[in-house]
Amino acid sequence: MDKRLTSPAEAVAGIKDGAVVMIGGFGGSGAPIELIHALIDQGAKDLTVINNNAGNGHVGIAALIEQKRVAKMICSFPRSADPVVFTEAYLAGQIELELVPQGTLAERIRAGGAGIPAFYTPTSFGTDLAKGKPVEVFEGRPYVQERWLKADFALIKAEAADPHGNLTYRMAARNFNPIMAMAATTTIVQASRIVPLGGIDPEQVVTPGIFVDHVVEVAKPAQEEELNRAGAVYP
Amino acid sequence: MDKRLTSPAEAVAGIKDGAVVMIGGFGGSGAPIELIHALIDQGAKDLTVINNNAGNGHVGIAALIEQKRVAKMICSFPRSADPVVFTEAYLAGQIELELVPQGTLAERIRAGGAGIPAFYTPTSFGTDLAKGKPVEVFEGRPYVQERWLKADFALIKAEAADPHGNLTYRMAARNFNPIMAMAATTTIVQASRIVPLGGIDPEQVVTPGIFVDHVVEVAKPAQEEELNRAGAVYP
Amino acid sequence: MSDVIDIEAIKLSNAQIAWRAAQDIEDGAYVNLGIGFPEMVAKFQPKGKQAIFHTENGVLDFGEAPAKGEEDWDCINAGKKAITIKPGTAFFHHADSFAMVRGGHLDVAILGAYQVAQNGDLANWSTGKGGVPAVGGAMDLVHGAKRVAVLTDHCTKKGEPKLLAACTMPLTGVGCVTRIYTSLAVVDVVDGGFVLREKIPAITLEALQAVTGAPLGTEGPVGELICPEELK
Amino acid sequence: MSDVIDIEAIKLSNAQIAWRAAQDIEDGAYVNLGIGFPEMVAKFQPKGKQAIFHTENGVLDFGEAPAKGEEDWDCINAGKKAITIKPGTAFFHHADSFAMVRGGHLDVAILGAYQVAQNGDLANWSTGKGGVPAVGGAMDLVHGAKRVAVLTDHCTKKGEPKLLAACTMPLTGVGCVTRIYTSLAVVDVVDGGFVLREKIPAITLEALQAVTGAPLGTEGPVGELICPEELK
Repeated sequence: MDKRLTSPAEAVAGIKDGAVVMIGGFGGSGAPIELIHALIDQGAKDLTVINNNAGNGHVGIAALIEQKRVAKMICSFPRSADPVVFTEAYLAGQIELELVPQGTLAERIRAGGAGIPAFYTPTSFGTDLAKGKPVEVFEGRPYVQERWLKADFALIKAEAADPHGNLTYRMAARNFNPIMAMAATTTIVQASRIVPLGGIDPEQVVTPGIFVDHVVEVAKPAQEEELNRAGAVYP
Repeated sequence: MDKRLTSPAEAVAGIKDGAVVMIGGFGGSGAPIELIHALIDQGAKDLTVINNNAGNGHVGIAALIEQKRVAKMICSFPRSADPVVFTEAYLAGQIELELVPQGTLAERIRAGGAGIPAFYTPTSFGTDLAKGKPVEVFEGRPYVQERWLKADFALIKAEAADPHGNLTYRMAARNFNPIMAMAATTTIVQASRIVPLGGIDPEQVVTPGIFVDHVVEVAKPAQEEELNRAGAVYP
Repeated sequence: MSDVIDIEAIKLSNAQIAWRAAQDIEDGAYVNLGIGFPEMVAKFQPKGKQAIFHTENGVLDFGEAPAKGEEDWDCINAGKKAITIKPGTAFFHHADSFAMVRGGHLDVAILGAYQVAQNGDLANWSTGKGGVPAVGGAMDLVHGAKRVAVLTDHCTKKGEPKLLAACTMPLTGVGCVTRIYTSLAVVDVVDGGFVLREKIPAITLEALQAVTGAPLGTEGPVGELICPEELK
Repeated sequence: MSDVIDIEAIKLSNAQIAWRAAQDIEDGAYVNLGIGFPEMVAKFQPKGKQAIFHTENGVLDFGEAPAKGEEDWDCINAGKKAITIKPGTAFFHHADSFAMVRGGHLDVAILGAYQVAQNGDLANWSTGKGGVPAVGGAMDLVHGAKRVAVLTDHCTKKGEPKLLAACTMPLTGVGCVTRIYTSLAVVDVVDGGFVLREKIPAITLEALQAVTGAPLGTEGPVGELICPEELK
C-alpha cells in the first residue's frame, strides 16, 4: 500500500496507443509538464487528450501534438498565446476536435468520476454545440442532456502527496486536477513534495487517495508559462 | 459586504411558514443545534426539512418535530438511537416522509447547487424507491432519473468563518453542510469561530463565501450526541 | 426439524463469518463495511494486508474506536459510532463521499442481508412489513463497488433459507451481489446462479442444498470452510 | 456615410463603457468579467461598493494584477493573466467553480458580444467563418448569473448594427442578455424587445435608431449617458 514510484518514466510506462488521457491544468497552471514529457519519450500515439486547452508554445500538450501523438482533443478553448501547433494540425485535418463548453467539460468529468452517466444543463441550449443532443424541459425551461467523460489515464500535478495518494494543490493550479483524478481508471500524479503519511491534515486533503494510483515526486517542477516565456521546445 | 449577524435569533428571523429548510449534519455531527433551537423559538411551521436523518432524542430536529413545526421530512434514514419523536409523528400520520437513498440525497442537493435539474444514477434501479421515475439505458445499463433538490434556507454548522462567509468544517461534521450551503436561496451559518478576513488560508476554504448569506458566531456550540447522552430536552 | 437443530450447533459464528470475509480483502483495497455485523470484518484483517476503510459520512482511512470516554462525536462513522483519525485519514463532504461509492472507486462493499437471490438481487433494507422505512446508503453501496459481498446467517431464525430463487422482500439492488459469506458456506453469484465455493466440513452438500432456496452449482472442487475456533 | 463618421467621433471609449457598467454593480455583488474588454470593469468600481470577482479557473475574491516580474503563474485568471491573492480569496476546483456559475450564484456576468438580438440572444464565441473554434466558459456564463450584461461597441467597425432583430452568427445563448452597455447607449432586453434606458447626449434618438437593427422602445424618460471625460 505504497503508491510511490521513482520516476515520471516509470509512472507513464503503462499508457498504450489509443488511450484516452485526461491532463490537468488550465493554461500553464497545474499542467503536469514532466509527466507529459515522459509520455512523449515513452512513445504512445493515437491518444485522445482531454484538457481545457490544446497546448501553448512547444512544450507540454503542444509538444505532444507536435510529435503527432494526439489523434483527438476534447477541450473548451484550443487557443493560447502561441497556439500554432494545434492550429496547424487542426487546419491540416491531422487532429480531431471535440469542442465542449468549459463548465460542461468540468461537469462531464466530475460525472465520470461520480458514476453519473448523464445530466442536464442549460449550457449550450439552442447553440451549435447542442446539435444532436437530447433536450428535456424541467420546470418550464429547456436543458441539454450531456454524457459523462471518463479516461484510461489522468496525468495530475499536485503540490503535496502522501504515500497513499492524498493530495493538495497549489493556488489556482488546482483547476481540473481534482476532478480528472476522479474520472480515470489509472490516475498518475506528479507532486512537488511527497510527505509522510499523516503529513497532510485530514481536513485539508483536497483529493483523497482513493482516486489516486501512482505518485511520483517532481521537486521544483517546470511551469508551462515560464517555459514558454523562455522559448522552450520539447524534446 | 459583511455577512456577520449577532445572534441565531436574528439569523433565522426571515424563515416563514411553509419554507423548505435544509439542515446540515449526520446524526449529531455537524448539526447546527443553536440555529435549530432559534428556529423553534421563532415559531415558523409547516416546514419541509431536508436532513440525512429525522432527529434523535428531544433536541435539534427531533425537538422541531416534537413542537409540530415539520410537515414533511426528506431524508435517507429516519432512525436513530432514540427516534421516538419522528416515529410517533409518522405512525400517527402527522408528518410526511420522502425517503431518498443517501447518495442520491447528497447528489440531488449538489445538483440543486450546481444548476443541474436532473441526472441519472444506478442507485435504486429496480426498487420501490424508483417507482414512477424515468429510467434510461446508457451503455447497456439502466439508470434512474433523479431531480435536483433546492431549499429556501440552509442551516449550516461550520468551524471557522470569515466575514465574507468563507468556511471550514470540523472533522466529519462536514458531511452535508457544504453541499446544502450551495443549494439554498439563503444560507445561514453558525460558526464556532469567526476569524478576520484572511484568517482562512485560500487553499483551505471548503465553502467559498459566494454560497453563504449570513454568519453568526456560536462559540462552544452544543453537540447533539452529547446533549442526548445527557438526556437534554428542548425547549 | 433435526436438520435445523444440527445447523444451529455446527454453524459459524458471526465473528467467524466476518473473519472469513476479511481473508479475501486484498492489500490496499478500499472497503466499505455496512453498519452492524459487517463492521466486525475490520477486526480480522490478515497481517500484511492493509485495507483502507471508507464510511459514508465522509471519512476515508479512519482509525479504531476510541477508548470509552475519549469519544469526539464530530468524528463518527456511518453507524454513528465514534472513530479516530490516523496518519492518512481524509475528510470530505457527502457528495464526494458518494462519488467514491457510485463512481466505482471502492474495491469491496460488505453488507448484511435479509435475502439474496441467485441472480444477485439483494434485499436488506426493508422487511416490507410497515413501520418507519429507512434506507441509508445501502442502495448506493450495492452499485459502484467492484465486489459486493454479503455476510449472513445461511438461514433465518426460523430455519428458512435466505439464499433464494427470488427475493420476496423489497429489493435493495438488482443483480448486484457477487459473493455471499454465510454461516455454512461461501457462495458466488455467477451468470444468474449460485456457485458453491466452500462449505463447513460438518455439513454435507445435500444438507446444505436442503437449506438453500435455489440450486447450488459447483465449478471444480468445493473448498473446506474452516475458521478459527476461538471466534466461535 | 456621414452618420458613421459622426458616431466614431462622439462614441464612448471602451474605458467609458466599462466605467458605466461598473456603476450598476451593487455592493457585495459576485461578478464574473469576461476575458478582454469586460475585465476593465474591475478598475472602475465606485467607492464604497465592493464587488467580489469570480474567475472560471477556480478563484474567488482575487486581488489586482501583480507588478511585472512579480507574477506567480499558478495564480492566474481565466484570461491566463497573473492575479494576486488578498484577504478573503478562495481557491476551488473547476466543477465547483462552474457550480457557482451554472447554479445561479453569480449576481452579474459581464461579457463582450459580436451580436445581441432583441430577445436577448447573444453571439460572442464564433463568427461562423471557420478557423479553430473555441468557446471557453461563455456558454456557461450566460446561464446562471442573475444579470447577464454585455459591453460592446454599438456598431461594427464597418458601421453595421450589433444590436439586431436576430443574430446571424452562431449563438452563445438563447434569450440570456438582460442589459447592453454600448458606446452610445444603455439598452435593456424586456419581454423580447430592446428598451432604451440611456443615450449619450450627442446623438438623437432617431440617429441612434438608425444604427440599431431592431426597434428601440422606451419606458419613461431616457437618461443621459455621461461618462468621465478623462477615460475618453
